[in-house]
Amino acid sequence: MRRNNLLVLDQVNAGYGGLQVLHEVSLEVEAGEVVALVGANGAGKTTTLRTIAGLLVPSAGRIELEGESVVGLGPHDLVRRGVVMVAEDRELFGALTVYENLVMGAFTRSADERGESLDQVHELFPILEERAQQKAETMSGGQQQMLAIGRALMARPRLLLMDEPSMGLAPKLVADVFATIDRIRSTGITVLLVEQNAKRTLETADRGYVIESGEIHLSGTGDELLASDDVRRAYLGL
Amino acid sequence: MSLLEVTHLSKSFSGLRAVDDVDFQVEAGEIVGLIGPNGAGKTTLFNLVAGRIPVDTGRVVFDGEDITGWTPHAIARRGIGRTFQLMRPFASMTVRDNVTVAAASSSPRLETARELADAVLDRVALAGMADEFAGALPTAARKRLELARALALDPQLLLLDEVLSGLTPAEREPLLELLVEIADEGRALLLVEHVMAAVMRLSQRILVLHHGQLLAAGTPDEVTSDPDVIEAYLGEEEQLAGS
Amino acid sequence: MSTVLRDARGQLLVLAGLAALLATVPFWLEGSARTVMIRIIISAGVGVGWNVMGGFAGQFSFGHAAYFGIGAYSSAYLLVDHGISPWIGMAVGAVLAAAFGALTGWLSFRYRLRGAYFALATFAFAEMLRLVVQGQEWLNGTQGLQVPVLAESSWWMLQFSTTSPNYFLVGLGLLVVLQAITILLFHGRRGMFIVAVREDEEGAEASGVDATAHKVMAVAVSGAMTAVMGTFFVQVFFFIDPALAFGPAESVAILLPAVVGGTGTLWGPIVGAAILIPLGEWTSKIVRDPPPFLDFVAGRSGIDLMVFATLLILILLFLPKGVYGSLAERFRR
Amino acid sequence: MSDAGASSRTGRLQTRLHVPRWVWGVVLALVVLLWRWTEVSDLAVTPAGRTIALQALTTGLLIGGVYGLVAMGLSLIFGVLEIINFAHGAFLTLAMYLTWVLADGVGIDPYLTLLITPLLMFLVGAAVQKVVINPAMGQPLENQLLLTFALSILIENALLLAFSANPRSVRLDYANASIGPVEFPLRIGGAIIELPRIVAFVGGLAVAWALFSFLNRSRVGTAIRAAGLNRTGASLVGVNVDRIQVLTFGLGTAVAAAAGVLVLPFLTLEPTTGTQFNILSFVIVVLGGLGNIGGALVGGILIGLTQEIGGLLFPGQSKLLPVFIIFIATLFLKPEGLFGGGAE
Amino acid sequence: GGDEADPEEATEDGAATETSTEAPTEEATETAAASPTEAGTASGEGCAELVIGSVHPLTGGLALDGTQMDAATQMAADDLSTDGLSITIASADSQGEPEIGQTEAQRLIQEGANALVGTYQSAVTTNLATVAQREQVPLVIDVAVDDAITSEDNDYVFRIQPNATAMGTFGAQYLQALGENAGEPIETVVYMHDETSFGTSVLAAFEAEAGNVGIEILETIAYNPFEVQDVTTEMQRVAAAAPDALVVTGYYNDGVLVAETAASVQPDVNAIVGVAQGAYDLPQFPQDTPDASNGIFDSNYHFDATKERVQDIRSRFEEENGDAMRTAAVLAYQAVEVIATAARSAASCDGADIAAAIQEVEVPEPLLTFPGPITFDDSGENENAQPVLMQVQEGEVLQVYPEEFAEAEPQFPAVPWQ
Ligand SMILES: Nc1ncnc2c1ncn2[C@@H]1O[C@H](COP(=O)(O)OP(=O)(O)OP(=O)(O)O)[C@@H](O)[C@H]1O
Ligand SMILES: Nc1ncnc2c1ncn2[C@@H]1O[C@H](COP(=O)(O)OP(=O)(O)OP(=O)(O)O)[C@@H](O)[C@H]1O
Ligand SMILES: [Mg+2]
Ligand SMILES: [Mg+2]
Repeated sequence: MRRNNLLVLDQVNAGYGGLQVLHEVSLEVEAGEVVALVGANGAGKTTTLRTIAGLLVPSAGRIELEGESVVGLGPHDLVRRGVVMVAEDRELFGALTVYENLVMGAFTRSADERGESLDQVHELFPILEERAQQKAETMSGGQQQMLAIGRALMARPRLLLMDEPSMGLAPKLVADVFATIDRIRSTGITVLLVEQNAKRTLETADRGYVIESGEIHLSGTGDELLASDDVRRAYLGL
Repeated sequence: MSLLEVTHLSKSFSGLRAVDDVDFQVEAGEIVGLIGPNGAGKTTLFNLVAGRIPVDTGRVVFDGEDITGWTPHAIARRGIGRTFQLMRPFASMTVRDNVTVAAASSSPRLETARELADAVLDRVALAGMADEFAGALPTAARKRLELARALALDPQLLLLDEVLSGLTPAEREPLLELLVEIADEGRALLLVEHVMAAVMRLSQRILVLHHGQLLAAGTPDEVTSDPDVIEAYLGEEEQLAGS
Repeated sequence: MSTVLRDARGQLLVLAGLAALLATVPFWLEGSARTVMIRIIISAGVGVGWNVMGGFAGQFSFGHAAYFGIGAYSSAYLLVDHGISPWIGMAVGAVLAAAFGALTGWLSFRYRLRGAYFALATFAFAEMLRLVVQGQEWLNGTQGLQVPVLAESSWWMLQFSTTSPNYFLVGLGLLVVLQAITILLFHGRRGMFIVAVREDEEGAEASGVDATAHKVMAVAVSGAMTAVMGTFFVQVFFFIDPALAFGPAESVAILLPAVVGGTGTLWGPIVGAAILIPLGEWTSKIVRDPPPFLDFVAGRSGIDLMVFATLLILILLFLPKGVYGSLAERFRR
Repeated sequence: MSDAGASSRTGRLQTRLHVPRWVWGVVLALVVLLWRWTEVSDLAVTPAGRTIALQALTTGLLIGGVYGLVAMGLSLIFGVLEIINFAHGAFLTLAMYLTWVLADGVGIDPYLTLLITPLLMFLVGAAVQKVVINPAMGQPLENQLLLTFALSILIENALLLAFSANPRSVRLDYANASIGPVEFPLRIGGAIIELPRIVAFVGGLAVAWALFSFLNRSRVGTAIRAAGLNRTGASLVGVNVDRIQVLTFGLGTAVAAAAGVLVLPFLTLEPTTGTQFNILSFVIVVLGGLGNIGGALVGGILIGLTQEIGGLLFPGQSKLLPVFIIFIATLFLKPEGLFGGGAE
Repeated sequence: GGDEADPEEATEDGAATETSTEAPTEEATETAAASPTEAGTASGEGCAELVIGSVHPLTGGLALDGTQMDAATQMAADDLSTDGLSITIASADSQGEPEIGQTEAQRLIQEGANALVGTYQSAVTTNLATVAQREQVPLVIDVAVDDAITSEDNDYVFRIQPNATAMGTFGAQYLQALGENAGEPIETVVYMHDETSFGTSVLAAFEAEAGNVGIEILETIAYNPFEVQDVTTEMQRVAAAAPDALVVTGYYNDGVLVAETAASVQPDVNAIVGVAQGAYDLPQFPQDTPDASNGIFDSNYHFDATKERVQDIRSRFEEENGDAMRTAAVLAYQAVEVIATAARSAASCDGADIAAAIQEVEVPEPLLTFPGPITFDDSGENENAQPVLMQVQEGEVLQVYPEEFAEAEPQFPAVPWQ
């Protein structure tokens, strides 16, 4: 195990009620990396992220953040430790304004930090400043996605978990999202990215894991995976 | 006369024109693809045809009968089956019963309906899971259950909303064959799909929706080479990947 | 929640066997214990009625007293004021309750009332009926109606001597009929549609099922079934008034057996009633006559209800799917 | 997004007091009805009739403020925990007994117990949530309803055991005193306003205001609002939702307790006293929109007015009848309540 | 709460009394089937062990009176167990629910009760009346006002207290007499009452009699006694109608509310008069509302405060139970006495025999303010049942009319705010 691993999952089992979804999932994320997790619908990508974020409690296995076990911590604890998730269905506060959503995002931060982050987020997504007083639920899908990412950034994450940030977006917006991920990486934030758009994702990521029926099937650098026959056949439809 | 004739169909949601003056036809036995960017109005169009939401203006004529304003269940029984983008199984019922419901809605005898349901399950390769609870099915099986339920209505027209998405190419293949087979029986298919490879292979015609309006219509090749479509939907890369 | 049921014949056989067994009860059980049995039957009956709507159809009713009251008042009024047999009153009550259920149900569904809103709407309807009935002179207002005692036993007037086993048998017969209706309904096409609508309304519509019609039907059937027990209640207890018939306490009493037994399960309400009523009896007995180590509770009014409430809380917390529902689930695994 | 309805559960908690303009229309309609009464009733042409009308308005307003306060607690709990708390009234009674003990036994001025009783009841509510309600979160509505119903039986009978059914009351020595030039009970145009009722109303508004400020300005309030809008969303920004739920139940109970303290000086107390607020609170909470705190307050006042004015117009009928008529009309015309934000 | 006297002590030989001690399980029924015979076969050979079932609301909103009444039956049983007659009370909680009341009554009978006493509420009592008739066991009603409970067809139900009709009728008469004796006739009233069967039936009787005695009811105002929180508007209507008197029927809490509101609004009336009002005759009332109670009248059934025996019973009761004995409890005591007297004269513990004996019984020196002995007419009503007019005078409830029961002169006109 390498020293500077930010996150380590070791033989993690997890699921819903009686249904076990993850089977002995192991993966590592180094600080500063963008790591991709790809796989088919229902493979367990979201489940993996939810488990890391503390929304699900693993039934077996270890999850360590900087060498410290975080199993059993709630999502709020993990947010305080810098693990923040952009959820698949965004989980925005629909009835609140864009501004209020962003402020909520900095719930665990001081007022000073909040102002700073707000400026950064506005710089990243100018539309969020323009539409500060619009209700979140009336924003278009793409705008909502930006808001979700912006809200997560407000918590000043060290590790950002992103679940299908390009989902529901037109091809052009998809390009924007991937550009954003690049920029986030450049600010020093580590990203664990889940995407169905395997090609794009693997191109963007430093490393990747392929998950199938709740088991890690393959891993390697983005390019290695892109070159793998298995991946090409199963996930890229080539 | 076409099986389905949609004329001047429009629908707005508090000012947003989700479907805007759309005209098209579907012939019996035809497979028609419906593509377009997210939010283009594809699902809304399905919902209008299936009677799930009331139309603002325009008409839907099916098999010579004006079905505009009909309730969804009446339309279903009249011969239009549909699947949902977000699947809606009867979670605490068994797979067989899920399908039996649809079969029984137009057959007064439950036994006949059960037999029909079993036959359909056989076709979609779910027979082995017939006694499991629908809520416990994996995604791929759920997609097939959606299809089975629609098929059990013995429909003349099937509205399929992304039945292939989320399936691996290996899983897709048998389903594609099944769809072709279904069309060969004389049923028409109207399918919304983002998996361009599949759409291209299956469809005889493709309709492209953009901002609620019909942007283009034609054979797969015509459509995919249309610069407007590339601009609005496919993007340069997708076009390559698709072909 | 149950799945759609299989094997109607098997369930009917179970019911028949159970009925045959219970039919012997009055021959070895007498007096107040028999009254307790009758209360179990009434509680089970209303629970079975509630379950059709609240369990199988998934429409949570918090105002089932409305139907109970309609059944009770219809027969009581016809009997007291016009001397009409309670059997006819029972039929009239069932029809009126079904009509009331269909009307209010249709309105509620039309306006898309769901969940807590639907529950509170049903509650409001029951309260409305209570307030309206208590303002009616011809229904004797708040004073209620009292069934005259006949000198002779009479099947036609549904009145027997206290020692007669007939009350119990009639109640049992009614319960068996209600349960048989439930079994047949939910083994059939209609019942399957009702459950499908509960599971996913839009999915059901797309499968050709008229969701609103089936919801309304479930409410009407449920209302009629509950009304039948309302009539029986009046015949056994000889008295009804607006609070008793339509009050919130009755609404709670009706949903108790189903929830404790297991909503949406065939036998849940009956099991629930068979637990709750004796439980209530047992707790009051404990206080009346405590075992030596509990001497201090003797005669302390209220303790029995506290014990009852505590047990109820424990059941709800540890068997959230109801006693029967949880057991059935364990067996299925 | 037409398919999105089922996926993410968006909560209902609304913590702004935003009175839709047409509510004033309802108020106006009530006033017009009242005026109409003064025209049709033979009494009403006399000055005495005007006094009665004025009295009905004042009384409705004053008592409505208290209803609103009780309902706010219920609505808050619903907004965050999504349970219909049948035991709300029982908690209210418990609070009243606490105050009675403090006032009658210890000799503290009843209004001073506003500093004690709600605090204690907050702890009680929080404990109850943790032990009894929390394990049932996510269970179906009927289970939770019965659970809280059982709780109310438990509380009522515990009170019976502890205090017997003997009616208790707490009365202010200074209820009829004069404060400066103002003499109580107050007389305005013939209408009588007793001191404790004014205090209850003003106190109710003050508590409501405090609650609003707390929810909208404080950090914990922010967390409560977040949890009430989207539980998962809240946990993802770092809110400890479990703790917030405990806190909210305690807070809702404390609000009921404050109402209990405020009404004690003019009601007679028995173990079942609080239950009478239950049904009205349900009505009000629906009227104001489940989870809409401001709606509950305004709904309470509207119901108070409806009761009084309805009582004038239909003297033979129960005062609850017009209330239920309004209730059902609202359910059908606006299923999300009078204040239910518009879009579905 | 009122803790009953220890039941164990009351029994000389515990066998027939608390049957359940020997049958703690659900098998109670079988043992019970045997026990009544042991107790009841005494027919014709005198009655040695009389078991009286006491059914009252021991929980819920009416528990205060219920528990007092239950304790009073126990006390009566202890007092009256003499000369070879041992009386045992088997008590049950009706929870205020008719069907529970009925089940409990049946259980008591089955476990050997030879007679029933109860139940405070008309709805529950109506139910018990049917049980009594069908099981052929006498029911002596201590408190329950509804006329319809007794009837000529039912030979097993007897009532000691004045029924609703008597309450309303006497109420009107007393009112008239009150005004006339003071030379300031009461010609108009406004009637405020609870909307339950209690209030409506008393009002009906009052209305019927009012015409006969020249009283006009200007307005009637109904309210829900369990939900009412404010009657200021109603009181303004009283003020606007300006009647000679305000008449009130209802329960405790609402009665207090009416009195306090009257004191605030101060309508121009000469008196506030309760008719069967549940608060105004209680000593607690002036204590709870010192500023709003003085001068208020109540025409109600009442223990006869002028009798020594009553004083003795009440003081012993208070000693044992802590609370002042209310009239309802005195009535429960009286009901046990009626049954005991009848059982002695029937020389039988058989229910039917006792019922027949009650029909003929004459209980002299009633504990209440009745003008003669307790005797029952064909429908089972006490022929001498009569309320008495009381008034709060200087913080005390005193009997003021008719003269033979008067502890003090009525003060009229009188309202609390003067
Ligand atoms: N709340 C839940 N309860 C029960 N099963 C669930 C739940 N959520 C997901 N599942 C099941 O767990 C499995 C993995 O789901 P998961 O959401 O992790 O997949 P995914 O890889 O994120 O797929 P997608 O691409 O659809 O988002 C699926 O079979 C799914 O049906
Ligand atoms: N019920 C509704 N209320 C308001 N707006 C709606 C509603 N349903 C759909 N819309 C809007 O109508 C537009 C068309 O939506 P629709 O679901 O038809 O898109 P789609 O083409 O199916 O997209 P996707 O590929 O993402 O499924 C979107 O902008 C959507 O937000
Ligand atoms: Mg996912
Ligand atoms: Mg769509």
